[in-house]
Amino acid sequence: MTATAQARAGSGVNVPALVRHYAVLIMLVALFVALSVSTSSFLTLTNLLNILNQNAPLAIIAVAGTLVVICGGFDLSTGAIFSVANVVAAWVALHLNSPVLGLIAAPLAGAALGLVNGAAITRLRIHSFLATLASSLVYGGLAVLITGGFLISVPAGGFTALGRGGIGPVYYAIVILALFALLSGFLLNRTTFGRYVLSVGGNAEAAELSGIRVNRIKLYTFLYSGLAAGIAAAIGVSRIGTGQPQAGDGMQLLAIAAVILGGTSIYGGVGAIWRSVCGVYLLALIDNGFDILNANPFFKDLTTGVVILAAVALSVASRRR
Amino acid sequence: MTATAQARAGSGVNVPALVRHYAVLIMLVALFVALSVSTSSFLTLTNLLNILNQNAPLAIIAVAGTLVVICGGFDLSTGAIFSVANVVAAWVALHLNSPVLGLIAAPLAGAALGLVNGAAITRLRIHSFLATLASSLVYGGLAVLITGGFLISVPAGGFTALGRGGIGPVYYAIVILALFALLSGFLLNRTTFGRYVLSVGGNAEAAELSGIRVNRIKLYTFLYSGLAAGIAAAIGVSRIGTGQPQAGDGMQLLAIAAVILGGTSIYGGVGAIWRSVCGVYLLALIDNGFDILNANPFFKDLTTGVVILAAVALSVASRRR
Amino acid sequence: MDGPTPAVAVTVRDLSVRFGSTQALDAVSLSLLEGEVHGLVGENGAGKSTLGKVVGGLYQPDSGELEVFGRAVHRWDTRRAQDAGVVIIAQELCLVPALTVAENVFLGRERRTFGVLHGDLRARYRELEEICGFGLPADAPVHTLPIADQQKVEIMRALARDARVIVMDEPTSSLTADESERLHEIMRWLRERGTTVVYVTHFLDDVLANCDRVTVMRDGRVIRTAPAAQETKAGLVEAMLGEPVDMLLPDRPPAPPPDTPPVAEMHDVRGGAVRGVSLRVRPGEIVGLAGLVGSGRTEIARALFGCDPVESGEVLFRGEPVTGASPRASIARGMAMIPEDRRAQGLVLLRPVLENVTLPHLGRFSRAGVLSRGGERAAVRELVERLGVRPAALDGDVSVYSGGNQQKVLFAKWLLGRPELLILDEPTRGVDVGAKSRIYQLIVEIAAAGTGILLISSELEEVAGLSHRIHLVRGGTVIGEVPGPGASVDGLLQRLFEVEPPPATEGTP
Amino acid sequence: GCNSDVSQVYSSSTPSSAKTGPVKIALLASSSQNGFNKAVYDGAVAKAKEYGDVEVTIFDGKFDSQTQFNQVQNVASQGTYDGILLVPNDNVGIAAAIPAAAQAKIPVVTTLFPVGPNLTELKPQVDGIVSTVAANTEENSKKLAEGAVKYCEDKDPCRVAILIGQLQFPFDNLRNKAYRSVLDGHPNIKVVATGQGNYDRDTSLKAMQNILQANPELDVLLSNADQQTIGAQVALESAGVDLSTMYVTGGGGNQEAIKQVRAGKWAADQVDFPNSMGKAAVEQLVNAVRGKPVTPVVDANTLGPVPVIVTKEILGEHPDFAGEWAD
Ligand SMILES: Nc1ncnc2c1ncn2[C@@H]1O[C@H](COP(=O)(O)OP(=O)(O)OP(=O)(O)O)[C@@H](O)[C@H]1O
Ligand SMILES: Nc1ncnc2c1ncn2[C@@H]1O[C@H](COP(=O)(O)OP(=O)(O)OP(=O)(O)O)[C@@H](O)[C@H]1O
Ligand SMILES: [Mg+2]
Ligand SMILES: [Mg+2]
Repeated sequence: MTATAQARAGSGVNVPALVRHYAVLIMLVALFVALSVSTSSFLTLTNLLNILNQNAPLAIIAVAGTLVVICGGFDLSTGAIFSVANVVAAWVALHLNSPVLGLIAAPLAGAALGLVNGAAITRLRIHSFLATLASSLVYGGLAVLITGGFLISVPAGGFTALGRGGIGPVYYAIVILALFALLSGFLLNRTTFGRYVLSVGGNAEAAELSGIRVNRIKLYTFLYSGLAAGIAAAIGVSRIGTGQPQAGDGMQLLAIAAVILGGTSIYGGVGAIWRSVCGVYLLALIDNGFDILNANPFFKDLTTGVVILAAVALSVASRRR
Repeated sequence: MTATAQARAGSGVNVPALVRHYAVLIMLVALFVALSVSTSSFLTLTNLLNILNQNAPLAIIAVAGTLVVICGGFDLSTGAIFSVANVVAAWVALHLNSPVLGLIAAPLAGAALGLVNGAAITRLRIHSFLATLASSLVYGGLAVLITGGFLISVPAGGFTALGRGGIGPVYYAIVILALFALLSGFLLNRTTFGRYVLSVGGNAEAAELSGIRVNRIKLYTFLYSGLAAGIAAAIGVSRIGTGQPQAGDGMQLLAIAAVILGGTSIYGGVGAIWRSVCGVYLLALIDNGFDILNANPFFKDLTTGVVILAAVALSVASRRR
Repeated sequence: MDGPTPAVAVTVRDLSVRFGSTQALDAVSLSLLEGEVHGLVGENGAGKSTLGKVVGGLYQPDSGELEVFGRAVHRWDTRRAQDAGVVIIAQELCLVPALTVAENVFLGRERRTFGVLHGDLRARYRELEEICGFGLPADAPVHTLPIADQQKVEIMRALARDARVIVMDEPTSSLTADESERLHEIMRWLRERGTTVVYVTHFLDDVLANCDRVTVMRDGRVIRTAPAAQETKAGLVEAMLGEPVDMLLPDRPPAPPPDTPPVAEMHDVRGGAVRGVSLRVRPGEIVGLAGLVGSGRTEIARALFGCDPVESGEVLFRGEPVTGASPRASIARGMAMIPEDRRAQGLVLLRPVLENVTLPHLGRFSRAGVLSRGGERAAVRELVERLGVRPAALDGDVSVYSGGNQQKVLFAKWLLGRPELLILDEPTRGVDVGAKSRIYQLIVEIAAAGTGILLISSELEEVAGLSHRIHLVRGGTVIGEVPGPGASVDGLLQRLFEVEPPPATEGTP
Repeated sequence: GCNSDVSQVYSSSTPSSAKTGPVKIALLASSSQNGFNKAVYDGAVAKAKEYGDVEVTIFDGKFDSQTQFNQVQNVASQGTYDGILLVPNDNVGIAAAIPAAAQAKIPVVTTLFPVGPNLTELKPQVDGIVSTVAANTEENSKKLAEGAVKYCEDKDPCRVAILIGQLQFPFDNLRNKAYRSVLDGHPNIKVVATGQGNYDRDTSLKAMQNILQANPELDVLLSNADQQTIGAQVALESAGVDLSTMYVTGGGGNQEAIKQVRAGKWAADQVDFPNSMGKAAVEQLVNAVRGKPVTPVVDANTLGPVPVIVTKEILGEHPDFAGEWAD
């Protein structure tokens, strides 16, 4: 799209703008209603809590990923960070014989790897797309080396409490996701950090000339993304009770897909946290729907693709005049 | 990097500029030399021809992908197009009982799917990253539907000639890659189409202002990319003799990694075909090296990541003053 | 004009364009004749660019008719416009950065056989260069050129199209006087060949001197179209703004006593395009940098502000040597800079007005990193009103603001900080006469309040009229100094064109 | 072996859960787009038809353990299904989801692999798994390697190339270790290369070409998957190697593999019986649902008409056996 077309679109608050803004939410609600009427198994507390719980780790990664994308970056290494953090957690829990230390180790490991990403990107001045592609290979290798290619099984006990337990019927994972999303939304919209993230993503040179430490802001977003992947890994490994070197495979792409599905521009500068979360759960509902409707799985990928296109087309159609 | 720094970097021909330009080639040569001295099995005609042959399909995709990226787009669906084209080829060859028709069907199918991508991107004005992510799901589903989830084995005979045969010791695949790369380089540098691709990627608005049909150019690049994936699929399916619905899985990321490794900017506007080919073969040498050195495969991903970082750091370090 | 009535090239009738709540064009009717230079003037946001873009095929009108060479057009886009011979030089520079000058100039007009390019690009470029005489290198990628040169590329690109109608939207905004004069010659040459030129500019003298007819716009409407010979500058201004405006430059604030310690000093600074610069600015003093385009004024400002590394020499701020210079450190010390390229370097176009204005000052509006949005809004609202930014919405989308209003937003951004040193690089580029006089007023007020100002402008009247002292810049060095009062544009130009440049060391402040 | 023919009564949930009437089974395939899983499904459906009132529904695990984990949870929470037939993507991760099924009183039968931390322990390791229809991977791999040892007896050196799926997968790691534990004891045997075939023909073709480069003289190819051997075969044959002069193996027993072994090109194949596994698993599952006795371990090696390692001679004795699946 040309800048002029974009510019033309940018003015005033009106119905099309609302549709554009809320396209992903509209699709989510539509799918929700469709599933609710088509099967009685869908609209049950357990099922809804399950959906929320199952996808909470991915959503946590997508939430932080939103900040990275808004800041003009791309983090393709979250899947690999998830893998490392989850084997580190299992390793620590097993060898130091402390479930709690293990679960704390995951976010720390994640943050450390995110920091390495950020440092590589800002110091070497590599574009993050390539840098995190490379680092994801390195981290993936690391995860395998830590485990020697095997799994690290942690004896049950405290270790699985985080992933399987909850407050009443609400899993901890859901609570953590909610807190993390709220915190991130707050960071983005109410703090100087968030403002800097938006401006660095919008125009790095103008931000630099306004006295913002562009590199530091970028670095923080990658650190944050790594931390999120680590938190997600803590939940994931605790749920499974086992550290697996492939645990995070493919997560990074799903997370980025959800972010972009949520309407965050891949060029940075604009975006919203809650829409990424909607993106994650839109994809999740499709999965869940196929399972509970017992639809032919051959059509699942096809349907997912079509739903994504529909969501985007909806948001784009409203942009025309 | 700021625009001024970029401007500064762009002037004059000097050693750093050369290093930056040729970083991927330098890494390729370095790895080549290292492998040549560390094992006598490396530097043989057969091995070199094998490496070239094995990765020719990927290189063909990367060559066309370079045009897409230069034009400011992203084609994440080439893997899925490869899958569709390769099952279509097998299906046609089997059911119409004509190996030749089958092999012709692959590029046609690829081009058709590429056209659909291009139309969706330009008509719906969706960013290609998301559009091709979605279409890759749709195409992947399509490939599975065509085969019903099975493989389509084509009785040997003419069908495998393309993939396994050659002119003297030189496989057809290598010849096709060479021709395709030359053609693409010619297109990029010597034709109005190439000039327009560069200008649309460099500044779509300026191109529009110059009377260039921006959408049409974008569409052509995706068509071209689809065609390339189809050609690659014809080679691939002919080599194996079997249509597999997962055949192309993951190829799109490797192809894009190679393109970016070759120094083509993900923001579009600049890039070179030959460097993407170097990118493909840099990755290929690592693979080959691990196999012939019988090195621990646990270290392969790690090494690949480090080599990518090194190549990029090399090119970036030379940018400093 | 005498002789037979010239044919009409383009007619617009009742043209309306609306962007959200802004009525950019409101039933505009106008006709452009073949072989005339048609001036289009109006305050910032009057709708001049919008009108140009509709004619050039960039925007689709909501209603109204467009007739080109007697044929009513319905589907209209840049491609069709160019095929019909209508070309526009957009106000905002719009070139392909990685392509060379020649490639940009002939983009979309390449000679080809079956799509294969001919090798005659350079020859064609030379032909065109003969007409224009800009002296640009054909093979330089345009992103390596300074803005002014990029603007020349834009002009050449329009000429390369053999257009019958050329809309030039503020083509001289970064050109120096002599280069503008070159362009005016080109316009006359075009007129002789029967080409229609629409000349959008804020330089009313140029309009009066070079146009056959002038159309004045205000608030999206045409106020009047009349032969230029019948117009006066004051009349134009009154028609544009709806009220008469005093166009005299304001009086300089009193110069600080000569023994006042300078707020900023440069001592033989070198680095990049800066080749040995010494200067000083005292509190309350306006110091002008006069130079031709490409002389290195911007580079001097950037070195002072810490954007570009200083290789040797010394920068002092309030008497203390500056080490570890960066824009951030400079801002913390009390400097501010309005850069020359407002879209690329000044504004974050994706973010609203409010966020742009407060960006460098968030520390003030936050506690422990948490923003106090009420305070932010109050402060910005006050400034937006004081500077007369239009639309006056705090959440306005700056990317669609007219050029002059974007410039005002940038002023607001730095005035919020009450800097001790303010560097202004082309502060009135693209700004209408009304806003210009308000900006002059502002500069004077700021200086009177004790801020030192380094003023860079290609409009030598500004430099001559506002500065206390003027440094002459050539080839990255200061070649001399003249006192502001009494300086004349002609005198400055003469010094700048002196054939034999004095040695760089002579440039003592 | 671990196989146990001792019948035990399914006891981890109370017999009151015994159900009469129609039974609905969810088959959680590791991927529905895969020949092996398809064969399990076909077997399951065939058995269900025998019962008449049993229905089997397939779910696509997309080769992703997280997906499968979610599916177990979803099935357990919906109450639509009476039993789960699992073709697991991983043995450990999925184990964490099984208790949800146990709580919902939905019995789970796993095929192909045990579920739980120990890949070689076929007895149910997790509450909720009522039966494991699988073979001992380690032992089968050793058997395959022992064939190679025999072939190598009078060769010194005997050069072995191993083509393994992906060493990062625990079960492939286990297989590789099993091969090595057998081979490494013989000084005449040299494992000259270990390549990763990723269960993919094209990858295996490349890996084999590269391996041949460094080791033009190979005596043995140990591969854990038929798809890999088929890819490697292309490489070997285009390098002019006559497969019948080597000891080439595969794993899985698909139709192509059986053909190649019969033709004397491959020396041996380790056979799986997915169709029979599907049948056996449905049988155990229906028993569990209906409160009948359940066999906790069904040794998959015993399900087919042929022994687990087949050679040309053995297949000669079973002229009708064509392999239970095609990919
Ligand atoms: N793409 C757009 N979207 C929304 N509003 C726009 C857009 N382009 C212009 N406008 C608005 O339309 C009005 C007219 O703008 P235009 O650019 O035509 O003014 P102008 O006369 O060229 O001003 P200047 O002298 O500052 O260049 C302004 O209020 C501007 O904010
Ligand atoms: N980074 C750089 N390295 C080397 N030379 C440069 C660099 N940037 C600009 N130049 C050159 O330095 C000279 C001064 O450019 P600059 O933009 O500072 O001029 P100016 O006097 O500010 O003119 P303008 O009217 O365009 O603002 C020009 O000839 C330009 O080509
Ligand atoms: Mg304008
Ligand atoms: Mg300048």
